[in-house]
Amino acid sequence: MSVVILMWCVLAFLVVASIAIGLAKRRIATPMVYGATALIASVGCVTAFISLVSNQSATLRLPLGLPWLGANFHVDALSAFFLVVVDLGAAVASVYALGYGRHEQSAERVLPFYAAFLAGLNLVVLAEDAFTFLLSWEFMSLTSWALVMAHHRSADNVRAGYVYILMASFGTFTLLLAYGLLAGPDGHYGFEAIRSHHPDALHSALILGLVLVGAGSKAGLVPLHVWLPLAHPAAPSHVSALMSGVMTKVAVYAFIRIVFDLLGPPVWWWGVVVLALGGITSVMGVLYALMQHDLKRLLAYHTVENIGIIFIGLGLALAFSANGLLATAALALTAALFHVFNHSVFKSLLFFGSGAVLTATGERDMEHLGGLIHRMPLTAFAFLIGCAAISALPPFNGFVSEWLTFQAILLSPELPQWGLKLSVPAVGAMLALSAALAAACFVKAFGVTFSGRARTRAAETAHESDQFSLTAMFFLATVCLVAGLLPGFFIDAIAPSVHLVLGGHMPLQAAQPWLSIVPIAQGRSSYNGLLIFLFIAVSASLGAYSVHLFASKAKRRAPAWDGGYPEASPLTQYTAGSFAQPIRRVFGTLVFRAREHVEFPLPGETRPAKLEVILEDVVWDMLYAPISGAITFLADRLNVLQFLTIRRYLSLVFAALVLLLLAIAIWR
Amino acid sequence: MKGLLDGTTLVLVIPAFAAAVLAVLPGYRLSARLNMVASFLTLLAAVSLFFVHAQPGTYFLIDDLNIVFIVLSTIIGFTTSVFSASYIGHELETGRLTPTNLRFYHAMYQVMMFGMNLALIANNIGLMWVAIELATLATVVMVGIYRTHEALEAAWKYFILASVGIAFALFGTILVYMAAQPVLGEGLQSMTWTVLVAHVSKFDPALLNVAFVFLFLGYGTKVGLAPLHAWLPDAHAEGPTPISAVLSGLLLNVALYAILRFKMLMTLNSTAIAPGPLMVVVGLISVIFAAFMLYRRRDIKRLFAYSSIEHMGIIVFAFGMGGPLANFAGLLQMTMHSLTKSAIFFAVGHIAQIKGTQRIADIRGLTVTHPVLGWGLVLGVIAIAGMPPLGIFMSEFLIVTSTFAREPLLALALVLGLLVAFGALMLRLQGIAFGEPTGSAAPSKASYLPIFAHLTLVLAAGIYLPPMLVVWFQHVAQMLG
Amino acid sequence: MHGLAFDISHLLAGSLVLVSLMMLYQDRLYALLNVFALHAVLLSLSVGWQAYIQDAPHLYVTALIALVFKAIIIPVALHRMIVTLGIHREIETTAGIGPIMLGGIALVGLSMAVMLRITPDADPIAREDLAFALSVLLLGLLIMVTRRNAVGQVVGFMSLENGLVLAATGAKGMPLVVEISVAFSVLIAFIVIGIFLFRIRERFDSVDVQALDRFRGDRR
Amino acid sequence: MALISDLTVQGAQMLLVLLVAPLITGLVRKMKARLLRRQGPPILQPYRDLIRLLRKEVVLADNASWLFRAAPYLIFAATWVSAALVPTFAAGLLFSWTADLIALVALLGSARFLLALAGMDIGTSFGGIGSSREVMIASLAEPAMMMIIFSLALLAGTTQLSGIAQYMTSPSVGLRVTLGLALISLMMVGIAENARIPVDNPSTHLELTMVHEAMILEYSGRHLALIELAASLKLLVYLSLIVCIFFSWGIATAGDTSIHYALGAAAFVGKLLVGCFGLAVFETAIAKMRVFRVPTFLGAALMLGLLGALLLFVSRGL
Repeated sequence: MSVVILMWCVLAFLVVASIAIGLAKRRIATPMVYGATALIASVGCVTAFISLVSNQSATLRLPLGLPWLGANFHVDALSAFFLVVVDLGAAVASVYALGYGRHEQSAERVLPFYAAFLAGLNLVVLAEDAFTFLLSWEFMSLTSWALVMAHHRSADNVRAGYVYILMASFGTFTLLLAYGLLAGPDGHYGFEAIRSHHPDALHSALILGLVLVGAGSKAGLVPLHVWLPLAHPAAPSHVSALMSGVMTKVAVYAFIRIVFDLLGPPVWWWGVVVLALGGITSVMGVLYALMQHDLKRLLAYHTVENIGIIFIGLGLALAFSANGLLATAALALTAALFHVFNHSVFKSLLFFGSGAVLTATGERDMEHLGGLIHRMPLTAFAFLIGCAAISALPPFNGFVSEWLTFQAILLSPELPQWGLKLSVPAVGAMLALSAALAAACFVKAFGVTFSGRARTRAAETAHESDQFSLTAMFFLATVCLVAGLLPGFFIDAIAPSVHLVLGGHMPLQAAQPWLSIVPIAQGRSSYNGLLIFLFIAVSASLGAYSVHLFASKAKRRAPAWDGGYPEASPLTQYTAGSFAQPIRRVFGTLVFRAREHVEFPLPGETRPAKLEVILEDVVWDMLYAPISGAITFLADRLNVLQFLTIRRYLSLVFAALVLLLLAIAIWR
Repeated sequence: MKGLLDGTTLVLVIPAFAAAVLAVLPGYRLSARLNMVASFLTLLAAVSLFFVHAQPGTYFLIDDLNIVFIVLSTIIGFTTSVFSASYIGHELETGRLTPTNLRFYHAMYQVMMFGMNLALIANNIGLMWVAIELATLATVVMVGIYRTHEALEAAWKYFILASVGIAFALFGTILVYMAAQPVLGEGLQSMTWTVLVAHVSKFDPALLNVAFVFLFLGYGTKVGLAPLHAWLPDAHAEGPTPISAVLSGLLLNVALYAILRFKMLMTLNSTAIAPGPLMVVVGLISVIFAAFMLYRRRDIKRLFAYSSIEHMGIIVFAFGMGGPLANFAGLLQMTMHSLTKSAIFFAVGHIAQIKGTQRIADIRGLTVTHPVLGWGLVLGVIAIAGMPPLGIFMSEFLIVTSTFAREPLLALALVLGLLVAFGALMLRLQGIAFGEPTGSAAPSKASYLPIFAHLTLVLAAGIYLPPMLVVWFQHVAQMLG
Repeated sequence: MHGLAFDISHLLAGSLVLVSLMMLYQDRLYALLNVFALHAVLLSLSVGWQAYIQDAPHLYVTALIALVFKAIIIPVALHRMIVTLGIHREIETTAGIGPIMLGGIALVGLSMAVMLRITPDADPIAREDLAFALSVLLLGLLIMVTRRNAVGQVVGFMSLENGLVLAATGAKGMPLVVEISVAFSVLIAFIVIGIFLFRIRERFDSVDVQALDRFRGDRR
Repeated sequence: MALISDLTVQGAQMLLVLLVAPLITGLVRKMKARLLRRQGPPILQPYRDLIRLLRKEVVLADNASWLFRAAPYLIFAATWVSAALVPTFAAGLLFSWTADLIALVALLGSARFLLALAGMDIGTSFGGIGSSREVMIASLAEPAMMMIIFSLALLAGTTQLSGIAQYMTSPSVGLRVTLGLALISLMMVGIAENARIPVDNPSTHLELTMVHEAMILEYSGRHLALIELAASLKLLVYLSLIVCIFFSWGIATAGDTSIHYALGAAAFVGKLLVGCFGLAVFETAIAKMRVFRVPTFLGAALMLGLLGALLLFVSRGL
């Protein structure tokens, strides 16, 4: 039943898309489309949620796609969970876009693809055979590419779109190969058929690698992340939110579906590989983010970081389940899935915030912003909550999932293999590092954008954004808080999908005293966001009350003291670059080959002193530059063949003939 | 008497008659219409072949394999004639063509159709050879019709290389005859297809091997496989766009059809060399070579010509791999490619006419100035690049997955080629369709019907293949073995 | 009788190969044309012989065509063309004559190696003929790719095609042989005319368009 | 009945930490002064400062936002709560399970986050310096802390502080290298987190070197009072962390008689005195290091933690 409703939703999305093409440039199109998508998405979200908690599974087979196979769609706990994530994000994004979309210059290039994109997102999660899956997967990439190209007049966006579509189809091809191995020579493309027979060790390893590359390139695992910081900022903000918050999660779904579900029993070293990738990704992502001063690009890099954290959880789950430690594996997987949900929530929130800033000031560059907390307090508040959540600060939701991950890491000594024993603590350190750096980065992001004084005219004249956007943002902020205060319920909701994948799940949380969460046992570790929050609230108000009781209430406004320097210009404020400087000093030389080039004018010279920082993107230089270089080289060399004389072409033919005849003469 | 009225003869008679009429008919509007009508009637006749199953005669043969080809080529022949009607008018206004040219052009168009249909339904390898050469020579003269320096060079190059190909193909045919003659005795029956197939197992394998080498090279020249491809890009780029469309959409297929026929022959003789590996290797070479060649193209029609080489490579690769899945995929790929590529050439033709240039660098921001054409082109290129939900995705999916399970390395090489080609196509597409628009923004009077008819078919096929078609293809795949 | 028939056809075919090899080392156009005429004559002889021993009268037509068209008309036409177009009299070859000759011999060896694979129970005449025909064909192609000169290349193509006709006539009772030879003669005529029309002086691949415009004055 | 007693104990703890915190600061200052042969301020000076600050009016910068004004209360609250959850004189407090060690650290993290934001809020260069350096130090301190937690959890099989404390009192623990390494590394982290010499100098106002002081440069009056209080609370938290983890003898457990509690409290204060003295001696003995030496300092802490965990594997023969 549920699958039928969801497929109707997909159909509805597609219909909306086609209508949007028809409406093209009309003003009415924007509210109509976004209203419709919001409605459809919420229906889908509710349906998915119901089938998640009721843990029912349903299959639907349509006579489409591969003739002898048909297009199979399936909803089980896992896909239901991801559908909740997808459709929640979609619904909120649509609501946000009701306001944000008004400022869209070329709506006709956004609306149809937006609806189609939503359809694609849903389809990937619903697909139950290799062909349908890949079709939806590529369809998703294609529509999002069109959305990235929506503002195609700027050369950067075109480049971003190009890199994106290349990486996307590269990923698709690797997944294609993986499915080729899974399906075998006579093409059992149905997931059921694939589950029924497991490939041998070598093939499984190969498939794991392929899936890591394929799904990883979509999710943004280092070093396949390069498209992400280019494409996400290029798209309109609500689309960026979907791409960052939701599409990457669909990639995570692909990974879980194939590696945990289709591929059969895991081997312990898979865990090592995934863990290492996750750890590196999280740290690299956040370091890249720290170096950015473009708000949306910073957020995109943080997506990379969080994907890393999710994959750490997945790697742990693999390692534990390979050793049959079901409870712990369930803990790790729950942590990962919960972080999937959390990240989709607060990343969407943050992108909405940046979108609001963008519409208010027309600026994405933090160096040109500042002091927005005065001009747009509500947005600032919501954004602040998002920052706190993504920085894994209690009592918000980001902390809970990372806390769970840590708990899983702390259980790693139970693992028999030395490789895991020794690598997991290091990964734990990486996780802690990336969490702390994330906090640092969001102090920077919020501090430079919203705090301080306005650096430009645009920032001074900013205005608070519209109701729709604010509604969306505050809804998500509330979710962040609620998921942080009552994580037990969310964990219980996730439990069915974890059980489906691993055959085990965490202890029921709702039953715990005081609604606290207990991964393994009360005596071992527990956390109660609700109480913490209450304590803080109580003691804060207590402090405030007593202070106002005993202390003087007098307060005077005066110019900032700033260590005695009078009225410095806003330009003396700390910028994003200068804020990141200490951390750049620590990690930069290692990761970015950072060089600082200072030139002081000699005494008597009037020119200003200059400090320039050169950062190199090592990943790009090491991996992508050589590839494109090789292609260019070959293309140039081969291009000679376009300009030969007929005689030379004839000699080619002649050579081919003689070669083949020789082959025959020799062949016995 | 009835013989004259059944589809088999009609698909030959109508074009021949039309050619004769068009050769003398003045006035391009009328002749363009007549051209359309004739092509349409041929299409009808071809479709009728589905329903009335003609028994194989001594000269003509209708089986499941060639019906697919005939219907496909007549469909594209018809849509192309529609397109050319709106295209030629513009050429006449700009004075690139004279009325005399046009009369010649239309006559030749029908001659070419006649040749192709004859080649497709011929039950006699000699007849098939004659027909294919006829079609080739017809296209040669049409390629040169603009009489510009480049056009003449292209036509000349095409002519010379084609002649060598013709010679090879003939030699191969003779060898097949000589292989058959000891078994079947002298005379026609040892060139009659159905008889050959029946007795091929008794033929001398060594002779068959040599024969296949020559046939493969001879007809492969027309398929445009690297390194025999040299004529193809220039012929596409310099000839009138309708001809580029039919070249990519039809002629390549017809030559491919010939190769397939002889492949069947080879596979039926167990002692002869299996033709598969040769086709696989040459196919791969063509794919990868064409993929790299795509990057340095400045002329938009040449670009898509190279993409045709690439796709022919894929198709030959698929048929070379063999097996029901790969053959099915190959057929599907061939059909989809013909439809898509001709649609692309239609779009490109209009674009080149509007912008007055074929230089890719001079065409920008098309989706802004000409949304319909621009998005049509985007859709077409996305389809040709193998993206869902369009048909080619399905065939490439089948080819790659089925190959990777059997021959991982080959599949990797193929995927490499596909990716490189994809990169080039998208790079150019983004340049053409997006960015700040340049060139004239004059609205085009073109009829978008052919373009979108093809694209709709491709889209539909990508999502839903009618069971009847599927059964058909599967049966043909079985035939190909 | 049979033995004699075999020997004669063998002799004629073999001498065709020999003449092809001779053509390889001609470095002057006129000489080349003369040798080619000889080639054509030999072809018509061997075709005639085949016609006789297969008593297939239609083959006499082919022989006649070969004699008249290839041995007389075409060489004469080419002579006049050389004069009118003022083509350099000597042919510059791509490689030295020596290597080309070696290549030619290697090709003959190759074609023998390929053809002798054929099971001997096949008709020996056919077998031998095929071997020779294949070598003639390959040699013709070699001439095409080693001559920088249009006329030289045409001659190469024609000798290639002679090989085809030889093979076709060698194939007992093959239908359409006459038609094919006619078709090919037409094809060659096209090429020759093409060279004349487009004023292709040196190589196949440079078309002289001004000349063309002069030729067809009706072009605006 | 039991609940009520538990509540009282918990409440007692909350009050205790609140009252003791400034005393710690005062003690350390005094000891340092004495070690330098100076008279030094009276031990109770911090209390006086707090009261004076509370009496003074608040001078707010013109563009101070609501965040700037709300931050002190939240920082204070967060620090206080975390202090209240550390077993000081009694393990197994009523609410000690609401947050394990990790959550505790994270809670302090939230406080730091707010403080850094407050530093950025006015938009002065000093605030920026302070915040950026603070987050840099913190981002290096946290992995080290994680490693310490890892080896502790590995030993005690729990991250609940009470559990760890009880495990440490139990005879099974014995003397382990790991514990020593963890102790040293925890001390280094504590020094860094509390802006003590050699990482930062709490008593300096030389702008270029200061970290913590730079952030709160714009605060005054009651806000400043709350932040100072929070700072001393944080110091107390780390001291009592060290105490309850590594020197947990004499600590009372849930359900003991009030005598035990009294003893535990006394022991706690005693340990604190020792701890302050140690800190004072260390601070006088060592010189402040440049900001960019700090990474190596904390890196050493991280390495020690990691080494501890690995040694534990070896010694456990796992």
